[in-house]
This record gives sequence, structure tokens and C-alpha cells, in this order.
Amino acid sequence: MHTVPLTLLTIIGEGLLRERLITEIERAGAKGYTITECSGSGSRHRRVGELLGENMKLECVVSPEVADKLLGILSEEYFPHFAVIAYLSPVSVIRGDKYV
Amino acid sequence: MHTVPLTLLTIIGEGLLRERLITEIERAGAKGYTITECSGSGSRHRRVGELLGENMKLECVVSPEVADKLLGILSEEYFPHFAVIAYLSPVSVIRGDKYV
Amino acid sequence: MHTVPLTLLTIIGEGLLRERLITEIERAGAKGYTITECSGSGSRHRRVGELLGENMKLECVVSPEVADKLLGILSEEYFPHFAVIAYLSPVSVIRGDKYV
Amino acid sequence: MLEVLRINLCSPISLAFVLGLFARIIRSELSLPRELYASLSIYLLLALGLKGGVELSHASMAELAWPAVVTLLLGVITPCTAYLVLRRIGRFSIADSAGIAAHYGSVSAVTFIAAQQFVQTLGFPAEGFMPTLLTLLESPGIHVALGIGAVQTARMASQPRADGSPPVERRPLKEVLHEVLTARSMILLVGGLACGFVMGEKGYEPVKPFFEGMFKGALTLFLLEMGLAAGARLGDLKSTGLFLLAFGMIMPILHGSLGVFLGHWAGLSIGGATVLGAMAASASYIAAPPAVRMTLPEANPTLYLTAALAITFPFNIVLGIPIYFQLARMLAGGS
Amino acid sequence: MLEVLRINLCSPISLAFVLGLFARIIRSELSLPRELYASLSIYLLLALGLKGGVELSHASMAELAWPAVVTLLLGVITPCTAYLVLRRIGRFSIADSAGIAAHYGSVSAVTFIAAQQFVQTLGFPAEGFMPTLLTLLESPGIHVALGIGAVQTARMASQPRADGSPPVERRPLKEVLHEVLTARSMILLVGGLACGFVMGEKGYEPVKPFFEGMFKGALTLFLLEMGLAAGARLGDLKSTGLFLLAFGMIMPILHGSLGVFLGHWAGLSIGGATVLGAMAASASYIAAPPAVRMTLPEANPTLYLTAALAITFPFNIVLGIPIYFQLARMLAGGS
Amino acid sequence: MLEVLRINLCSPISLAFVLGLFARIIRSELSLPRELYASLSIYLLLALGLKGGVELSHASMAELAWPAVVTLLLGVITPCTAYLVLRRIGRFSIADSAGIAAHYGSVSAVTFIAAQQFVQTLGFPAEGFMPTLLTLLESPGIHVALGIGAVQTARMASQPRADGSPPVERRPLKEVLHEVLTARSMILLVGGLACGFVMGEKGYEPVKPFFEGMFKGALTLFLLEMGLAAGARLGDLKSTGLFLLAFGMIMPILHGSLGVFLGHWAGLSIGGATVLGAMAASASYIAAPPAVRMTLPEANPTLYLTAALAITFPFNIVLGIPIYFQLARMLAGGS
Ligand SMILES: Nc1ncnc2c1ncn2[C@@H]1O[C@H](COP(=O)(O)O)[C@@H](O)[C@H]1O
Ligand SMILES: Nc1ncnc2c1ncn2[C@@H]1O[C@H](COP(=O)(O)O)[C@@H](O)[C@H]1O
Ligand SMILES: Nc1ncnc2c1ncn2[C@@H]1O[C@H](COP(=O)(O)O)[C@@H](O)[C@H]1O
Ligand code: NA
Ligand code: NA
Ligand code: NA
Repeated sequence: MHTVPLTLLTIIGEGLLRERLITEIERAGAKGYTITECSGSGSRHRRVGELLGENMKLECVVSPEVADKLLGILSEEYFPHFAVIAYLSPVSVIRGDKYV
Repeated sequence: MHTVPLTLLTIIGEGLLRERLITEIERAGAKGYTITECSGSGSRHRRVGELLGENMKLECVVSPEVADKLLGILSEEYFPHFAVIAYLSPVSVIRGDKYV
Repeated sequence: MHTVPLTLLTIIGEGLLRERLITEIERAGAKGYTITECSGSGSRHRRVGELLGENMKLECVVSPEVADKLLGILSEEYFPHFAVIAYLSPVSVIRGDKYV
Repeated sequence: MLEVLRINLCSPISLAFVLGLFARIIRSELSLPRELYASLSIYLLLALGLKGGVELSHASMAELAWPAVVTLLLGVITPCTAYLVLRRIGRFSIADSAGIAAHYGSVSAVTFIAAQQFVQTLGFPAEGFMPTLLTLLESPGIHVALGIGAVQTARMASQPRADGSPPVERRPLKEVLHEVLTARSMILLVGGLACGFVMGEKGYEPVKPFFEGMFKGALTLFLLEMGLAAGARLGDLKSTGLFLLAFGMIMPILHGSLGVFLGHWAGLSIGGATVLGAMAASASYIAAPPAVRMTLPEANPTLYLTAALAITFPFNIVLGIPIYFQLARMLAGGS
Repeated sequence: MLEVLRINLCSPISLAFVLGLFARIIRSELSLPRELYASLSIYLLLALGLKGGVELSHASMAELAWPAVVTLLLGVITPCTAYLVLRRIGRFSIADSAGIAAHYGSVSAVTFIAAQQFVQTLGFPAEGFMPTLLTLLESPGIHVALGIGAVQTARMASQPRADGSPPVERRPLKEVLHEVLTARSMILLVGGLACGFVMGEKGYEPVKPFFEGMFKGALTLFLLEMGLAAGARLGDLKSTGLFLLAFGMIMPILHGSLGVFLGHWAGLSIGGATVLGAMAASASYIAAPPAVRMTLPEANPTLYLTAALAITFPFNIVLGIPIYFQLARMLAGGS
Repeated sequence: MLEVLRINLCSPISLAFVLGLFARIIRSELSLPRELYASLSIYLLLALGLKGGVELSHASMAELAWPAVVTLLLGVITPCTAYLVLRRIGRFSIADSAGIAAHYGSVSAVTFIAAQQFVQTLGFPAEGFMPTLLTLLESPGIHVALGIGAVQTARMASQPRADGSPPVERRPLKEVLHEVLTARSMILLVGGLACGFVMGEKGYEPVKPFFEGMFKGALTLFLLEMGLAAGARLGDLKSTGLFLLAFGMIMPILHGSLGVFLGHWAGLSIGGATVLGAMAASASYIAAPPAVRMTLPEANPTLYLTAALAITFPFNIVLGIPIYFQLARMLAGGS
């Protein structure tokens, strides 16, 4: 199959941010996303679904530009106060225009 | 460690397809798979676990050939009618023969 | 954004191993991890959350060295007796020093 | 009639439903855990079955025969009338018509329970074997409608793959039948009936506080969730159009009246005829959706889910059941 | 007093809480499924609302007026006193002070229920309309404290983004208000009150075994989970410092006494004044934490969660409520 | 005997188990949410403990002493007999033998409850302190069997890693002990016993409708799930072989008879001796599996899970308990 290279942006962090992060990625131009519940631990201690809720993992397949823009927003407005991390990985999709 | 490059095929879509997709990937030659429940949104609107159930993410580590074959089947028989996406990413494993 | 290449180690296997694997990765030098519940099937048969519990997916962003060390431990001490697989994938992060 | 309506509207069941609806309309974050929803529905179906089974042990085959026959008849007629109306008058596609018809040919267990509680509150309890009829009505309508859809689209003739293997989707009819007959709701209802029948009053006694004492409260909680689910679909009403809105309220009245008539004719009491009417009038939103989604993927889920859940279900709960009751009472008075 | 304390300590509620605490201390793996916790809290709030609504239908507006006024007053005073004490004496940052104050300005529904059960056991039942007061006290305190925080930090003036668009976080106050008013607990309580009011005794009867008969048992299970949650926070006590420990026990006594006084003054019975005191003394750990986290992200969650859950909640359950009761009884005796 | 068997087979408990089994055999999609299963088991264990604790407050130390001694004795004997039979006659590997023996040395709480309900239905209630014995029998058998396994394989001598650090798996015995003693079921049972003891009849009264009224119904639902779980393992019977099938039915009779004898000898009533027999005969499928999996990973989980859950559990529920009862009655008659 003919595939197109795109970027998978993965954001992991406090579940409370769900709606806010969805708004962010949609405003930045993502055409879809997938959310999974998870738990985890990082520099801001172990978080396992207590009163403030579990962590969540938000994944979206986007163009490298959108991914870069979102990384910028995350690092400026979210990393300082919230328990959030983000990383990019390369993926290949078919029907590439669906995602950009 | 000596690692072998393989392909990780990720399929995200309606949970109802679970058994059918498992049959597909096993028939295509996948030796295992992992399923996670998730929710999400795409071109076919937001899907958050209503009457037709949540989305699911099916991941399988396969040879590039199997991945390609499955992408073909998905794009012909599933993408038209079902809310499904799929993408490939490169992974490295040890004990590569376990997966092919 | 300026990003740093790192390795994402994914371990999938019996949920019972959770605490033991967390100890392993922390001892090996991982600075954080994320855990998701999942089900799946592999060479050791289908496992869907029965009496011994579901599978889990443990993901951690680490340096290639740590990833290699963990693959070694896994393949020696875990693969023989437990239903576990592991793979590596390349990721890009910002604030790379957070992970090493 | 007004008094009957008032009683119905002020029942915990209706109020909980309205509360759920309201919460969605004002966009509250309220939602019941999915597992609570699943647990409650397992509990309600099993309790329904057990109770029905215990009472079935008092019923004679003769009493049951005619009601069973007319119930099966309803299972064949209602999907056909629904299909014809949708296709001919509504001008829906074959797949959409068949998909929606499958829902109206089957039955909503909660509507059944609500009707049962309603006639009981008014002092006209339905026959103890009604849950048996419920199980008879659940699946035929789905198969009839899916059959119509399959024949009309001749979809069964899809091509084999390049490598000669058949596509996974092309499942023999036997498989679809197996799926519907072994579906969760079927097992719980039929299994509950059988267990209740075998254990009898005496075996039932110690579990009665759980399965009967808690029933109405659990039902109230369940209807809160139904209200939330229906409310989430209200937004789709715009896109589904006026015809479906009318269909979702007129079709139940027609099917409901037919059910009441046939029930009365088959010898059911006022309560029994009302409940049979409500069953015929109701649209399934548990068994039908997955069956339709997998067998007729071209059918638009928004249409059938919205019609069944956001239009017909509330209509029956609030207005329909009192109407069928009124009708059953008139028939009984005139006989 | 000692006898009152003993009765309170040997109640299933206190014992379950202690069991949960103990399980965490010995690092047991025991944990309740998250969905059970959510289901129980939905059940408790709805049951509380329904019961309160049914009883509200017997109450006159006149009776309710003054208690409602003093409740709202408490909603304004308590966040301010808490803020001042934290900022001036405790030397906490503006964000931390406002964040903790938001918790102490709001109310803990479980503390409310525990107080209600306590006075009932002792033969001094509180007024039937108390759940109405609970809903009045839930949100004002949060808004007052968050408002103080916002004004003090002038945080609202944050810069627009490079591309001119406003950051997502800068939400108009209307949105925050909407969120708190449509929060799960609000809908269930207020909705339950409304439903109970409409259905009245007669409609309530059939669901009473579920919503009233099971109430205390469900509450016991819930307190086991509360004990587990509080126990998980015990370790944080070290990092939060002695001041917060003292604050978490002295502030409730001050707020609780104020609540008892105002309640007595407004004409509440001994039971009612006790419960109002417990409400004022309690710190929210359901509604406040997410609101504070999203609006004041600089505030350290460990501080407010530990204070509300691991210090003030157990203090009130075990010692506070009997104290407020003693005070209410003294006041009533002296009047 | 036949009448006793019939009563047992027509009880809601047995019927629900059979329904679950049947649903799996016809490959129904029915399954209970995992959280419901967890919630039910928490409820059952806590209710069992509370009730037992309340009744323990009436018991004297003297009554309890001998039953406790023979219970501990059973906890040491049964894992050894099971190990020997498996290793010598069955020719299983050391790890498999020890792993299975750990299950048969421990106890199944649901079998205990089923036996308790059974003798109560027949008018021979067991002693109120039986839940205390249950807690005594839970863990010793697991440790004895795991100890045998460890000694036999000298597995403790595994090599340190290349970098000199010890492998994570090599846990000191203290840790394993801590794990079993603080396991969920232990905390709930022992904690429930303690709470029930402290609160007494009077404190128990208000929560009785929840913890006692609902008990049998909740148990019925739980057995439906047990039937589903056992049914899912039926397919493995083929691979586990005939020996294990025989072992899973003969071993319980031997252990059960020993339990009845010792119970009778220690002064237990007919009901009490029956229940002690059922405890000795039963195989754990909650506490033992994870302990064995982590400590003896070479042992094949299919063997021990299938034996405990798909063979011995149903055998005891359907046939075993009536047999132990018959035996206890004969002994009592002959004494
Ligand atoms: N760009 C995307 N990134 C991540 N997940 C997506 C994306 N688009 C769609 N999805 C997921 O795939 C499902 C089906 O997508 P669709 O067929 O576009 O409705 C959605 O419900 C999402 O869970
Ligand atoms: N190195 C890592 N690998 C995988 N997940 C991580 C890592 N670090 C942090 N996380 C996840 O990101 C969340 C927030 O991280 P932090 O802001 O470092 O507390 C954690 O709760 C983890 O779920
Ligand atoms: N090829 C594969 N792709 C994705 N996940 C797999 C694969 N093989 C195994 N797994 C996962 O790893 C677990 C253990 O695998 P195994 O040890 O092969 O039984 C399975 O239960 C699956 O969740
Ligand atoms: Na119908
Ligand atoms: Na307060
Ligand atoms: Na045993």
C-alpha cells in the first residue's frame, strides 16, 4: 500500500486537562484524536487515580507542523504547572489527507 | 541487545469490530495482538462509549509484509463503512522470530 | 521546537508483574513511566482479564542505554517464565534532560 | 386520562428520566460509570426473569398459548410495517429502512418494565408470564428486518478477496442467529425464567429482598442513565429530520394499538394488554444496534439510535404507556 | 461527652473509616474499584436529595428562610477567615492560601451525612430541609476563594499568544460558574430534591427500600473507601508541615462553632444546629479540588488535598461532630 | 440424601452457577463487569466478617479454642497430602505439585458461604464464629506449599546479576508473608470481624438490611460470575488430563471428611462440622493464584486454575457439601 509519513503526537498527563487539551489540539488543526486512561509516575510523583482522577494519554496523528505548534503551546503553558509530558513519533498512514 | 526491526500496526476504531478484526489479523499471519479500550473523535464524529460501545485500539507487532496486507484489507473493506483508522510505526524487538 | 531523540520502551504482559517491573525500570534508571490496562493474545494464549488479572502495558521514555539494559534483564529473567513482550521505538521529546 | 398521566409523570421512573435529560441539556458533566450501567441492566434483566419464572410455575400452558402466538405475530408484522413506512413514505435508503425497522421490530426491556410497574401501581397487574412474552418478541423482528435488508440489497453476493479467501464479514446466517440468541439479555432473561421456574416460591424467598425489594430503586437509577443517554442524542434530532421525529411517535401508537388489540383478543387482562402494547410499540436499543451495525454497516447509526432512544423511548415512557392503558381499558369495558 | 464520643466511635461509619485507614497504614493492597466509589457517591447524593425533597414538601418557606440566610453567610465568611489565617499566620503563597480556602469554604457531603446520622442515632433528628442547605453551601465558598485568588494575583491579565489567539485557559467567570453549578454532585442533590418534592411520600414509597433501607450500609462501604483515600495521604503530612496540621483541626472548630451559633440563632433544633456546624466545619474534597486545580494551577494540590481529606475529614468524623453536638445542646439548654 | 441433593440443586446459588456455566458452554457473550465482580466480592467478605464479628462477641474463648486448633492443623496437613499425591501418584513436576497444593491447602470463601447457607436452610446453622476459622485457614496452606516448593527446588539460590545487584524476584519470605496477610480478602474478613465485634448487635442494626438482607441475592449474582469463570476454563480440562480431574474430586472428599471428623471431634455442631469440612475440601482461587504465580513462575497456571475453579469448586457446590453434611450427621448420630 502507498503510505504517507506523518507524526504521532502523544500527550500524557492529568486527566483533568482532557477538555482543555482537546480544545488545544483542535484549534491547532488536528482532525481527530484518541484518548486512553492510564496511570503513571514522573517528576511530579506517582499519580494513580485519586481524587483528582487518573492520567490520560491523548494521541493524535498530525502533520509535523501541527505537532510542532502543539509542542510549543504545551511547553509554554502546560509544562510549568501541570503534570504533563509529550513526545513525537514517526508513523505511516494511508489516506494521508484525512489527517491534515 | 541484538534487536530486529519490525512493524507495529495500530488500528483504532469502533469496539464492535473487535472479534472481526482479530480474525482478520490472525488470518493475515499476526502471531499476537494487544487491545486497549479508548475513546476518540475523527471524521465520523466524537465517539465516547455510548450504546455502540467505546473505541478500541488494536496493536500488533508484525512483519512489514503482513502489515501491508492488513492495510490493504482495512482500506478496502473497513474504511468505507466503519469508523476506523490505522497507522504503522517502526519498532525493534528481540527474539524477532516470535512475531513472524 | 528543538527536540531530542530518545527511546520509548514498551513492555506488555501479565498485570501481576506491575510492581516488580516498576522496580526494575526504576532501578535501571527510568525517570517515569505510564501504565495502561489492556488485554491480548500471544504465544502463551489469549489472556483476557481472568483470575490472574488483565495484561498491562508499561511505557517509558528512556535513554537508549537504559532501554538496552532493561531489554537484557527482561529477556533473561522474564521472557522464559512470564507472558511478556517488549519493543523499542524512536521518539522525540523536548526537555530531554527530564528523561535521563 | 389526565389523572393517569399525572400519576405516570410523578413516578420516580419518569422523574429520574427527566432529570437525566435535563442534566444533558444544561451540559452537566454528570454521567454514570459504564460498569454501573452494565451492572444495573444485568440485575434488572435477571430479576425480571427470576420473578417471571417463579410466576410461570403457576401458569398453565393453555393460558400462555394464544398470547405467545400473537406476540410472535407482532414480531413479524411490526418490522414489516416499519420498513414499508420508512422506505415508501420516508424515502430512506434500503439499508437505513431495514436498520431502523429492526429496532422497531424488537423490544425495549425498560419500556416493558415501566409498563409493568405502571399497570401495577394503578391496580391492574399484568399476567405473571409476561416476561416470557418479552423473550419471544426480542429477536424475531431483528431477523425479519435484517433479512429484508439482505434480500433487497443482495449484499450477500460480495466478491471474494484477491487471494481467494472469503471476506470475514460474510457470516453465515447461523452465526448471526447464534449471536442474537446467546446475547446477554437473552441469557439473563431466559436463564432467569428457567432458574425461577425451577426454584419456585420457596427457593426465591431468601433472594427476594435483593431481586424484588431493590427492583424499583435500581430501575430509577437506570432511568437516570437512560435520560442521560437520550439527552446526548437530542442534538442529533436536527440532522435526522422531521419525518423521523413523526415516525418515532406515530409508529409506536400504531404498533401499540395493534399490540393492545391482539393482546385483548388473546385473552390478556387490561394490565397484560397494556404491557403487550407497550412492547410492540417500543424500539430496541440494546439488542438491535450491534446486530444492525455489523450486518448492515451502510445504515447510518445516528438515524436508528436517535429514533429508538431519543424519540420513541421517552414518548412511550411519558405518553405512550398511559395511552395503551386507556385503550386496553376501553376495550375491556366494551367487551 | 465521653459517652457521646464512644457511641460515635463504635458506629459502623467510624469503624469502616478506621479500617480503611488501617489498611493503608499496613500497606495492604485493598482498594475499592473506582467505579464502585463513583456509584456509591452517586447513590448517596441522589438518596440524600430524594429524601430531602420528600421532606421539603412538608416544610414551610418561613421555616427555611433564616437558616438559608445564615448558610449563605457561612459560605461567604468561612473562605475569608480561612484565607486570612493561611496567608497572614501561615505565610502560604496567595495561590496556596486561596486554594485551601476554597476547600474550607465549601462543604463535604459525607461529613454532612455522618452528622445527620449521628444526631438521629442520639434522638435529635435534624430538620428535613437540611439537604437544601447543603446545596446552598456547596458552591459560594469556592467562588469567593477563587475570586480572592484571582484578584490578588491579577492572573486574569495573562498575555495572548504569538498568533493573537487567547490561551485556552483564560475562561470567562461564567464558564467556571457553569461548571460548579452543573457539577455531578449539584445535579444529583438539587435534582434529587426536586424529584423528591414532586413525587412526595406516595411516589417515594416503592423506592424507599432501595434509597433509604440501604443508605447506612452503603455509607459504611463508602467510608471504608474514604479511609483508604485518607490513609494514602497520611504520608504527605510530613511534607505539609505542622501549621497545616493545626489549621486542619482548629479551623473546623472555629467554623463549626460559628455554624452552630448561627444555626441556633436562626431557629434550628439541636440536631439541625449540629449538622449546620458540621457543614461549616467541613472541607470539600469533591467539588473544590478540580475547580482549584484548573483555575489556580500554581496552588500545590498536596496541600489542599491533604488538609481536607487526611486532617479535617477524620477530625470532624471522629471528634468534631460530637463537639458541635455538645455545643448545640449547651446553647439550647441556655436559651 | 437424595432430598438433600435436590434442595441443594434447586437453590438460587447452584442454579445461578449452572446458568453461568451454561452461558459459557453455548459461547454466549454474557459477562459481568470486572468491577461488579470485585465489588460483590468486597461486599460478601465484609458482610461475612461483620456478621461473624457481631456473633463472635457472644462466643467464649473456650468454645473457640479446639476448633481453632484443628483448623490450623488442617492448614498444615492438607497442603502436604495434596503435594504428595500430586508428586508421587500424579508425577507432576515439583513446581506444579507445590503450586496446586497451595490452592488445596488454602480455602475458597464462596464455598464456605455456600456451605453456611446450605446448613442454615436445612435447619442446622453453623457456629457464629466460623468466619474466624475461615481467616485462620486462608494463609497457612499457601505458605506450607510454597515452602515445600522452595526447599525442593532450592530456587532461593538464584545468581546475582552481572552488575552485582540481586534480581528483583528474590523476595525475602517476610515480604511474601506480608502480602498474604494484608491481602484484600484478609483485611476485609479480619477487619470486618473486628468492626463487627466492636459495634455489637446495636451498632449492626442499622446496616443489617444492607449487609444481611442483600447477602443471598448478591451471592446469587456472584455465583453467576463464578459459573462464567469456571465455564471459561472447561476447555482446558482436555489439556490438564484425567488425573487432575480425578484429583479435583477425590481430594476434596478426603480433605472434607478429615475436616468433618476433626470438626466433630473439636465439638462443632453438625452445621459447623459440615462447614469446616467444606473449608478443608475447598481450593482457593483468590489468594493462592497470584502468590503461586509470583513465587513459583515455573508452575503452569492452567493446571492450578482449572483444578481449583473448574473441577473442585463446582464439585463442592453441587455434590461435596451435601456429602460432608451427610457425614457430619452420621457422626453426630453415632456419638
Ligand atoms: N488524527 C487522528 N489521530 C488519532 N486518532 C484518530 C485520528 N482520527 C481518528 N482517530 C481515531 O479513529 C477513530 C475513527 O476515526 P474516524 O473514522 O475518522 O471517525 C476515532 O474515533 C479516533 O479514536
Ligand atoms: N519517562 C517517562 N516515560 C513515560 N511516561 C512518563 C515519563 N515521565 C512521566 N511520564 C508520564 O507523564 C506524567 C506526568 O509526568 P511528570 O510531569 O513528570 O510528573 C506521569 O504521571 C507519567 O504518566
Ligand atoms: N505480536 C504481538 N503484537 C502485539 N502484542 C503482542 C504480540 N505478541 C504478544 N503480545 C502481547 O504480549 C502478551 C504476552 O505475549 P506472549 O508472551 O507471547 O503470550 C500477550 O498477551 C499480548 O498482549
Ligand atoms: Na417493537
Ligand atoms: Na466548610
Ligand atoms: Na482447602
